[in-house]
Amino acid sequence: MDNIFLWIAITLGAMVGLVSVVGIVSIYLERKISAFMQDRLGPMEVGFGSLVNAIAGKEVLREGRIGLAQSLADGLKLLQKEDIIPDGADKFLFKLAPMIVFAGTFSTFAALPLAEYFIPADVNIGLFYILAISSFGVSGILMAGWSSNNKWGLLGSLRSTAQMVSYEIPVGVSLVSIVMLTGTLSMKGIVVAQEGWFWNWHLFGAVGHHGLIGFVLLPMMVINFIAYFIGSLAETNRAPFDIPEAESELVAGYHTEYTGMRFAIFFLAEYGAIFVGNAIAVALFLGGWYSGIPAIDQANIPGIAPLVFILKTFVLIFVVMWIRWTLPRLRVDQLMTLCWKYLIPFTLFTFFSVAIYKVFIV
Amino acid sequence: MTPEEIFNKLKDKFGESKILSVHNNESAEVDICDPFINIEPLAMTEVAKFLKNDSELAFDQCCCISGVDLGDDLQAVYHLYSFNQKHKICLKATTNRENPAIGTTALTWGISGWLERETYDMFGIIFKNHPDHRRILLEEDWEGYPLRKDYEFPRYWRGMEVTPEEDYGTD
Amino acid sequence: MEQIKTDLMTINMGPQHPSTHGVLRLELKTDGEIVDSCRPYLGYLHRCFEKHCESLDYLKIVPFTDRMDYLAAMNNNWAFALAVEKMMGIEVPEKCEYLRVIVSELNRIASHIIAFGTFGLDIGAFTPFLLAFNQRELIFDLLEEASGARMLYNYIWVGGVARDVTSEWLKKVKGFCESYKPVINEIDDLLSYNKIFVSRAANVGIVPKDLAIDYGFTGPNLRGSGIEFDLRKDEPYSIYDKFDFDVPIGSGEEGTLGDCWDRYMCRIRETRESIKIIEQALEGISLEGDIYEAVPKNFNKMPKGEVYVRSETPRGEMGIYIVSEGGKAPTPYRCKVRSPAFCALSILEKIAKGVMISDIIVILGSIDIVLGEVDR
Amino acid sequence: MVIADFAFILVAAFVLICACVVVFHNKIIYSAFALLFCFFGVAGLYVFLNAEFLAGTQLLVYVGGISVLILFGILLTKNIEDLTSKEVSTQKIFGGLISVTFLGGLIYMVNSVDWKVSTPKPIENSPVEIGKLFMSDFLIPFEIAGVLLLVALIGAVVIGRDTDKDLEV
Repeated sequence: MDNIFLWIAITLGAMVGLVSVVGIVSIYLERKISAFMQDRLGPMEVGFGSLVNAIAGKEVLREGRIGLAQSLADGLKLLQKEDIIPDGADKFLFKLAPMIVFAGTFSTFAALPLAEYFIPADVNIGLFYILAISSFGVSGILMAGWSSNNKWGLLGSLRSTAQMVSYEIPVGVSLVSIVMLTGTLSMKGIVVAQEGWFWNWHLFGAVGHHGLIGFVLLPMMVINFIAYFIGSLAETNRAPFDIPEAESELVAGYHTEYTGMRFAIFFLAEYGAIFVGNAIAVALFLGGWYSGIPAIDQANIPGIAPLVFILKTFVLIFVVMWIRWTLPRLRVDQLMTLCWKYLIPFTLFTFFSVAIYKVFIV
Repeated sequence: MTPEEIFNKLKDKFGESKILSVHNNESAEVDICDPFINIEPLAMTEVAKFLKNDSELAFDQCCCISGVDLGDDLQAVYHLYSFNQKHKICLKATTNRENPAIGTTALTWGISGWLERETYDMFGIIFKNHPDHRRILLEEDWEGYPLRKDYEFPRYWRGMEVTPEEDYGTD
Repeated sequence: MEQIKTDLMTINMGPQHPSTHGVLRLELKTDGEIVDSCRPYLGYLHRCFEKHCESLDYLKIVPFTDRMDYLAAMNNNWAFALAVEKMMGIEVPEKCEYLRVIVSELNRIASHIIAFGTFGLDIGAFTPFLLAFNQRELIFDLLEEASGARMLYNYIWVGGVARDVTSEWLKKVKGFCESYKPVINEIDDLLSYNKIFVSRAANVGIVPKDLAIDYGFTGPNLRGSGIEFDLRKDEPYSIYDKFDFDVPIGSGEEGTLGDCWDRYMCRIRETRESIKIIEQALEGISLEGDIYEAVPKNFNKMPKGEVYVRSETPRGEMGIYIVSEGGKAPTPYRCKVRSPAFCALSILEKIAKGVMISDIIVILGSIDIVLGEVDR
Repeated sequence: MVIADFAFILVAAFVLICACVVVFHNKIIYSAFALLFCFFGVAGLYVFLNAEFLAGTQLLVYVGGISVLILFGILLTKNIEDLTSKEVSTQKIFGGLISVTFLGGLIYMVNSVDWKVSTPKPIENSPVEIGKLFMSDFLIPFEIAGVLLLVALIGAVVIGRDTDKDLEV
């Protein structure tokens, strides 16, 4: 019994660590990447040394000239900020909302297959679990928007919910194609099916399952991957689908009234959700922890599998940021048009194609 | 068209009681002045409509409406321009200080709505039949009309001190 | 089928809102995301410019005009200077005219950079905004070298300009012209023809020709509606008749004539024309001569009378109406400013019905208001 | 097994509390959110029944879909801050009597039925089994449910088009 509690504690601790590290690294990357794209410098002052000095009350020197500790310092700053709850807000729900949003993201980390023996909870319906639990966070966003008693917040949360509920469909359907191909909902099972050379990845069709004939599915899978990627951008409220928090329209959407640590938790949840969204794409389409070259996977270098997985995820996260700093924002009706008139028909088409392939060709 | 032609055309249409006089550089008592036509204030509405709709005049844009405090009287100065005919004219409507009223042109030119509101805000000239006659730059409950020459800046407004004591009454 | 009845929601946009470009308050009545009516409330930045003018010397008003349209201070200075010069019949030395053209066209570019940069920002494109701002910094460096200030210049005086420039400065301006051209092409690639951007800006906030004239649109807004009218071309003041440049007008090439995209594109194209003018002015200018030659020592010779002078600022036609009592009074009896942004903003009430909340922001961005000038 | 029992009691208590809030809370928005958590807890109960797939479906459909739609509807009504359910609970005594009678009946039924206890055999791949059942034994109910949803979908589209102009298109 002690063992179970210990195991739970360790797992939870590791997950909290992973979420925080992912959040901090993503925020740092976002700043640096946007800075380089926009001909700016980004954070340049706060290094770890100067952060330690600042906390210890010593003289702060300009060390660490690439600003590595900037996100950490920002976190500390947000912790110290005044925690404001608006007068007309519903205090209980206002406090509850960030926790629910964070819980929705945090729980999904449990089923991420970082490596073959490094999955916090390898449930046999892993993929389904992630999809289901991430829909829980939507209610937190609604709660935040309503309880802050701010019309911009309410509008933001309504937009956000409509968007997430709609985009769950193309995301779900595009993932079902993969499930149909592999015949399992287990994240581990799906990744294992892509072992070997990189052309076994689901992005390139079903070569890993059925040999050369699997290439027939290449266009379907590419469409699926793009649909999933766009859908996950929308589900995580990222540009060009960041209309729920469109700062030029809704001030900050559902977290307009939040300050300090509560705001930081929303932020962390958002970056966590981005990581999860792209991690699913990596696991399902891009071979998960397999590097794509059998020799490397079989060399048994310790830690290489999670590293490969996280690297691939961050490559996708880079693309997400690249898109954010390049494209303008869609309008809310255009967003719905994109979902219902383009993504859903396309994913349904690929879904049927895969079904036909599965029944008649193989 | 020259100001005289416009003046004659207007006079033919509305009569001398409404179109009072025309001034140009030569006939003016001042050193420098754009040509302008004096209009009876309450006739502004119909004159404006005619100026816009007549095909020869076709003054389709009202550039500017400025109020002027003449001492005994208040005046609204209209600068009009025609994109069609590429000519311009200045109209002046003078009204008394106690009961300032001018016919609105807001139904003729869209922009007049706001320009007249501004003139009302600053000079207290009432524009008859204006569809949305409110203050525009100042608060709705502001007292007095600041651009009149006899305006005194208030010491307090809604309990807030808006003029420091040392400045009050000195200038 | 029986109509489903819905209530309207009132939303206050502003005075503190990221996209009202200052302190403007819009009272929106919306049915969900669809705007039913929009009522602007102005005056948060009202600083009694016209009242102050009545107690200030003509030369002392010039720095006040900086603060109206703080994004195009040079053009405002010039507008006021033109009015007083016309009143006093001052002939400005040719060198000063050239300098005025150069600095105000530079300022026009800087102002348009803000206009289309923040317009992109309103739609969510952050990067083009910052790329354009790099160029604005270069312009600021140039104008700082000429006038000593970065934003509020007080440079164009009645009868002349405040400081002389060097030939090095002219070379730097030339260098800027060269560096600006590729940047505007880049912004075209990144923003103007971007599919999402076009879908957000085209067919939104359509202002047809007659409505544009009726609601006092001037400058790029008017030209965006397809009317070829530019005071620099149609009523040339100063030495604008010496220059060869085009007047870009909206054509509805991505949507309908007079939509937000047309107004945006007019500004982009206008900066190219400004570069053309600057390059011609750089060739024509000679650095010999005194810049203070025509600056009046005092205003005792001010005639009695009134003038209304229009000039083309980046936001449109700025009209200055001055009434003077004559020589004994060194201050204007009345000074009225016809503010282009004030007039253009009045159309918002008219075209806001039926658009979405996001479109209100796009429309507001496309008519390019500066609240300092709207409220004065 | 103690931990599992303990966890079961926790989850069950959570569901009961949430259900009580749904019924008794004055503010309708609280009731709606409590309903959401109630669904969430029920999903947890499914997990104890070894029905993970059903739990996931419960989350996806009820928590992510239906409760959110209910919330949506409530949030879009006017003056929701003042909206209470007080005015509808007028017949407290009568309603209470019905509830108590119903509860008594349930308790009697639970005690009187001779429950068969069987050891559950864990199903290795429940989605596959469920899918097979859908496509064989329960095909007709499954299809009928599908048709019903399609009808509802079309109905929603018809209601959603509010103007006559749209109908002509």
